Amino acid sequence: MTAMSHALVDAPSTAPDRPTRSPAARALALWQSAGPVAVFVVLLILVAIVQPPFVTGGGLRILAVQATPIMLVALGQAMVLHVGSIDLSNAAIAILSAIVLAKALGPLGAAAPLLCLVLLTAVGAVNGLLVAFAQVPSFALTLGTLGVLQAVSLVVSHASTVYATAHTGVLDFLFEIDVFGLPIAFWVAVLLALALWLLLRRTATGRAMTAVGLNETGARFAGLRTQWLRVLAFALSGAMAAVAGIMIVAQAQSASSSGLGSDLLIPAIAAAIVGGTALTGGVTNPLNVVVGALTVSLVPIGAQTIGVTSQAQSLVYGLVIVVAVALTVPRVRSIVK
Amino acid sequence: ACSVVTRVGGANAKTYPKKDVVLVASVINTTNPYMVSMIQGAKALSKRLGVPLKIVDSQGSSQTEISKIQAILAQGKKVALMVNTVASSDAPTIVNAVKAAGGYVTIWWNKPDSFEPARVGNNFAAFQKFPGVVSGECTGKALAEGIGKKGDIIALAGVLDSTTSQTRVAGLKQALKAYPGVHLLDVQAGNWDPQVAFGVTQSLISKYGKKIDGVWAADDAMILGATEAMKKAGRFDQVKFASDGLYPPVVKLMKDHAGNDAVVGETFHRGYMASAIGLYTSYLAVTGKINPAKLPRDKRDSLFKLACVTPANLAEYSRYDDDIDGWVDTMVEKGPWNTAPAQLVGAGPEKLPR
Amino acid sequence: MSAATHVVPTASPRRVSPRELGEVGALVLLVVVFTALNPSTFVTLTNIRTVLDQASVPLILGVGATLVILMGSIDLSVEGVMGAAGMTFILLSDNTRKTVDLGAGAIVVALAVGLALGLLSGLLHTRLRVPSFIVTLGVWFVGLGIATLLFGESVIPFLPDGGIKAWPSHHPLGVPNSFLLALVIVVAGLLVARFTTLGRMAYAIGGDEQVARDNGLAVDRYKVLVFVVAGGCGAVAGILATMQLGAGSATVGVGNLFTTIAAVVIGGTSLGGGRGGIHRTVVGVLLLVVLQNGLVLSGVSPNVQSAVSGAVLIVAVAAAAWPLRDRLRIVT
Amino acid sequence: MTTPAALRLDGVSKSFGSVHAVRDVSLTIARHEVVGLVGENGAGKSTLLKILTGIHTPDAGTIEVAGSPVRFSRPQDAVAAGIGVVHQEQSLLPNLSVAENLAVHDAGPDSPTRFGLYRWGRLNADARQVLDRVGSRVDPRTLVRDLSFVDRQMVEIARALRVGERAHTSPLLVLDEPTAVLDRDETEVLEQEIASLKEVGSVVFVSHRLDEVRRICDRILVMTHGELVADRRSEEVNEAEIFELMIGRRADARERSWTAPAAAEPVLEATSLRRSGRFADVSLALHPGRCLAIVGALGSGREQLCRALFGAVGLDGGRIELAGRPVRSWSMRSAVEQGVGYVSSERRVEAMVGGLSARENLALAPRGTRPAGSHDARRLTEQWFERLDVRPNDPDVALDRFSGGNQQKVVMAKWLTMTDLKVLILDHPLRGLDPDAAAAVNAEIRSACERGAAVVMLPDTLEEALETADDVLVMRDGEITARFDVVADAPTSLDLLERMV
Ligand SMILES: Nc1ncnc2c1ncn2[C@@H]1O[C@H](COP(=O)(O)OP(=O)(O)OP(=O)(O)O)[C@@H](O)[C@H]1O
Ligand SMILES: Nc1ncnc2c1ncn2[C@@H]1O[C@H](COP(=O)(O)OP(=O)(O)OP(=O)(O)O)[C@@H](O)[C@H]1O
Ligand SMILES: [Mg+2]
Ligand SMILES: [Mg+2]
Repeated sequence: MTAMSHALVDAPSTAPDRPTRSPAARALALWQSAGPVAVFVVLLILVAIVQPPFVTGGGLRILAVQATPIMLVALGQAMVLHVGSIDLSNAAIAILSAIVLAKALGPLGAAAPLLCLVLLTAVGAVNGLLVAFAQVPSFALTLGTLGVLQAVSLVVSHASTVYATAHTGVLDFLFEIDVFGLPIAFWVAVLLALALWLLLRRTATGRAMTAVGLNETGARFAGLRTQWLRVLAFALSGAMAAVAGIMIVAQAQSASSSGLGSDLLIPAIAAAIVGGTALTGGVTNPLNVVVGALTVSLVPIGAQTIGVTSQAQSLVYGLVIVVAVALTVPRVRSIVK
Repeated sequence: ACSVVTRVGGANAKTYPKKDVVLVASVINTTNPYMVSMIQGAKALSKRLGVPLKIVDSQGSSQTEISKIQAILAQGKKVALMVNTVASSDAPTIVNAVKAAGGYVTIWWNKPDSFEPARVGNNFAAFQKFPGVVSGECTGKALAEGIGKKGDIIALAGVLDSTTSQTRVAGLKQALKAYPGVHLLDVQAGNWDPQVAFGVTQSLISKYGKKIDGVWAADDAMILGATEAMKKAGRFDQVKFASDGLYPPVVKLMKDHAGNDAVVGETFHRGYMASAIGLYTSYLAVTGKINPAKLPRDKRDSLFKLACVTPANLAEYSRYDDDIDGWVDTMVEKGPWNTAPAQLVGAGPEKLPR
Repeated sequence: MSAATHVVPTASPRRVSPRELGEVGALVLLVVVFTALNPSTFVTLTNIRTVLDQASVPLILGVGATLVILMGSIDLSVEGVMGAAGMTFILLSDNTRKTVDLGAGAIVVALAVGLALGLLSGLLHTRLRVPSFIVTLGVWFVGLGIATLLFGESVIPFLPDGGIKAWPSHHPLGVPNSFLLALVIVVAGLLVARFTTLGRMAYAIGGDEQVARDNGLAVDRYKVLVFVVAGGCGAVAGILATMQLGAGSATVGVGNLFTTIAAVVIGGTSLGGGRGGIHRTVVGVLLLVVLQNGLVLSGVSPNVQSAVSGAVLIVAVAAAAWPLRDRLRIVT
Repeated sequence: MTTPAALRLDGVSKSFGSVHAVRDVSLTIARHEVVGLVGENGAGKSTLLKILTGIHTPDAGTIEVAGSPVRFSRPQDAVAAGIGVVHQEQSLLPNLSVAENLAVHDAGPDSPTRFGLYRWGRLNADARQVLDRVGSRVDPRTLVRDLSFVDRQMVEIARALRVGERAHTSPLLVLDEPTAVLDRDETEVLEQEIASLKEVGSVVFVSHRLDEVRRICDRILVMTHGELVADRRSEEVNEAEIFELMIGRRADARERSWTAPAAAEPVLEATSLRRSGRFADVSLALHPGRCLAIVGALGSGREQLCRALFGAVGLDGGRIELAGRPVRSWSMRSAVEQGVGYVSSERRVEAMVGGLSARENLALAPRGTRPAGSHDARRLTEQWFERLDVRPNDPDVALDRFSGGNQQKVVMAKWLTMTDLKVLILDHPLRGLDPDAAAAVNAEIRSACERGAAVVMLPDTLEEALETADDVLVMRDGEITARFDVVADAPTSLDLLERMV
């Protein structure tokens, strides 16, 4: 304000005005964004050394194929985690989406995927509405919707495998056509991740969601519609899961409540966290979630490839996940829950 | 429908010398006794043929199953594969992957009916299973007789959307038609899991109490849970049990005449027989010793003999388990399709009775 | 307590909150409904014993889980711990595989396995500063791995009839021993939570961990301890489940994770930490077990059972949350 | 004095990254001495005190307590050495009971928690004694999170005193802005406490209220930018001189330099507002360009009233009209959209999002309320940082890394940057601000008024009310007991006080 006080500020003796720009801090920030990638690359190199044919012989394509549904569900989960909630039902949404699609593809053809998308985005939104306005904790609520959705899947599929009878051509391109040696499905997921990244980093809505994740009370007192932002997050989770369902059908031409994609929940959450998403909310990098999904899918494949005995594989899986997260977990907060 | 086979033509596939071949057996998990038995069979065959073996543990997940199999395919070895699929719908994906890698696969237990080896081509060497309906009929009949042609029974199905479970339950209902005096009180899901079966049976006991005269289960893992529950309720002596698979512990129950001969009906078929037969079929195909394209239909989509076991004829069958290697040797000599007690008996797909 | 008579109005110690009553109400409602649906079967001695027997494992797990969640952490490893401890227990006691028989020693070793896994979780969590969610997820698989390796590739180990296998279901005191065991552990848990530094610290840490640290409390030590306790509960549950089943299975714990956490949450212990208690989890467990049991009794088709229990879960938590709705209330 | 000093610091420094929060501070505090520590926001006071209490370990320098050198690596070390503290930020465990919080540092045979076992009876009885001593009437069994801010502050003070007593050496009590949230009568209780504590030990006391500092302290230490720049005995200096030492210039003259516009069409009019248990039948009109101060003792309900005006808490009755039109479904969202802003006294929780940068916090309130276009937004932010003299002058630093006072400046700016700001509600806006910053914020309040906004404020002190406000409302037990026009009626602090109690 006055010349004098400025003189004091500008004088060499005063506190420099960029506290966060210390080298250490910069290194941390770098690792924040690069860590997940590094972990994945190291694991991949490890596998490549033991089994070179894996990388040369199209192992990466397999990896991409397996990672795609996990990635999509993980992206949805990451958005929900970003606003500080959790969605235990989105894997069930994915499988329901697959079943509905498998049934609808015959009669509706190309319109069927859209139907799924709309329908299951709505389901996600309902989760969000209940959390935001009935003020039911998301963990408990989505645990409940998980049960409901599982039953709906069983009923819709008559407790058996549903085969897409016609028009499967509509989806073939997803896994038949490769770009840079990886199927289109994978790139679709990556593009969606990019879109979410833009949402979070480049839009006011995204910043508002971050605010909700970091301190919802503060966000509310700033006049933000925090409830609707939460609904949005859940709707996105539903939408991503719906796309995952589409991918499942494209891959298997069929769907059943205990078939392909019936166990995405845990791997997807793991993928989100290995991708550096903070369970406490407010810290999410969708692009790293992509890498997280690749890492999570690589572990079992890699273990099989380098010949870990089947009995020991879940043990390996557990340890690798912990270590991977230990390396990538965001430590922006001093408190770790 | 055609959809399932969209991406697979009929082209004749190449074959390879023994040294390039690796056996791969894919099981749903490594803890269920049936799966343990499958692994034993695979190991026995690998030893007998002197061909390396890889075990794939699907950990109950289609995702894991498919990715691990693909990972092995990616290593470039020519595989002779036997897969006990986690879900029917996995079959096309796996077969297509194997075909793309130039390997040969035999699927056990689960596949879409419409997905026929003959239409896929040689790489899908065969689909094989023990008929579920027959199993249900055997055990259903035995149970009905066991409770004296009249009374009430409860049934424990497997995982709800498993075809195997559905066919066996269908067989049970079919058998019961001949016994108007026998009433099926309730069918609940036991998820192939003794723990779950145990809980469900407990609840059913408190629901129907002493009404229950017999318990039927889609496989022995669950009947074990059920027997425990009945022992707890102190009704083990009054209730009869029938189930599928004749697991060692059940053999023991029958030999000891536990309860008063509580277990009245079983079926005999073995994991080691299934895996050995399946693997060997793929092996013959990959080494060119058989040309699947030239095989009759029932050898591409096969139903194998499943024996109905009662306390009377138990001894005939339990002896096989004492010499697994021996049985595998015989099987290798006689070929996959006519080795007692698991001979080929017919062609799939299995039809459900209405 | 002279001054206790005049206190700041809003600042008087809260004894029961509407939330608590909410859950109890839901439980009562369920009991009434199921009794109406199955007058002859639901409220019978056998069924009550069945329910109590089925409740015992989740109750034991609930004690550990509640302490962990009060602390603001979470423990997903229960199924793994149960598997490892259960398998250790049966392989070290008289069983059909004829491995070594340590008698009571088996229980001790199995407990040790559980405590060790808890310790592992605690140390990884506090030392590597990895969220408990992911650490315990890892330890879950580690536990399963241990169980699977122990199981190996031979036949299922069985406990001989009678003896230790029959113990859980005997009911010399009217209720099954399994439930008595659970009861003892629950009471112990309640005492720990109320009268020991360990319990109070769990609350303190859950309330505001940073403040707890600034106050110089040995937060990490208590965290590790709580995870060890949870591991112990997992082990006891695993042993009990194995006794009930009479056979060894790596997946003996299957389904218990969600039951337990659901019970804790439905009970009204906040996953954010600091609020709730073991007494609430007891209500939550009973709510879920009664529901599960009632659905079978009421002949609800297996296909839709999960739907009904899911719906009831939603209604229960929604009903409990409804009176608490406030425009400033933060619910995640 | 022949006895060794209670505390001696020699060349103590502490930096966070490249921020030298405390640099080369050497000082001595004798026994039975009360020392005041003053300085601008961000001067490093809190950091210095956190070093004394073992929360931060110094990068360099030595600490001596009662003549023997100590190294505090954990807060317990400081406690063991007999240093009790009241932090600027609340440091109570929110979901433990008051009694437990008071006992949290207890150890040894006579502590109520032996072998990790609790003896609740002992615990509560002990707590009761300490609380009575500071004249707090809270029930020891209450959970701290259920206490009002003020009550919590009193508990903190009680705990610090307790630690002092427990230690067997002569205790040192460290108080970081303990009075910032206290009412005058509560401050008096504290002053007595300090006076009586002086008999046994020594006190370090941080406050921005210079009059208070001179009253309470024997000696005054002045910090600027992490360095100790002055050490005076209280009787040697007057407030103006301290101010000059802190800020490096003379204090502005205090008489009011503006004339508020006459009460025109009210921008917001509230009629017989009621919230059960908090306030009843409150009617007031807010006029563009005028600043209304609401004063009242603890429990007057004025905070709740303000929160209701902003839509943060619901109303049980009454009507709110904006520019003559009644509003329906009044929520924080609609309030902000209508140009109503609110700065809570619970700054870190309610008024800001710590994890976000200062810039992002400024832009947080919904769009359309400030110039669009990220470039304009950027320029605006820089501009306001200059205007309010925020330090560090870097809008891209996460807001929770700023010192308390600077956070408050940013939080204010969030609303002041709204182009169509109609009503600005400020709950204790100067809480924790140094005189210079306070002056800056007051200037901004005025300029907000000049831009035609109506301001409602809950002042820290009655003086503050009379200096900054045009109208004053007095509340007692949730009801309005008096209204004054500061210029016309020229009320004195005493007039207000009478209506308050
Ligand atoms: N944990 C921290 N990390 C980084 N910088 C910090 C931290 N704590 C304080 N600082 C910086 O150190 C400087 C001194 O902060 P401090 O809180 O001691 O000031 P203060 O004198 O207490 O100000 P106020 O009167 O507003 O409380 C400020 O520039 C602040 O931004
Ligand atoms: N959100 C709340 N929940 C519960 N009690 C509250 C809440 N806010 C205020 N109170 C209590 O209501 C009473 C009046 O509230 P309020 O804080 O407005 O008094 P006040 O006069 O504003 O105090 P101050 O002088 O600090 O501004 C006090 O006893 C306070 O503790
Ligand atoms: Mg300070
Ligand atoms: Mg107040």
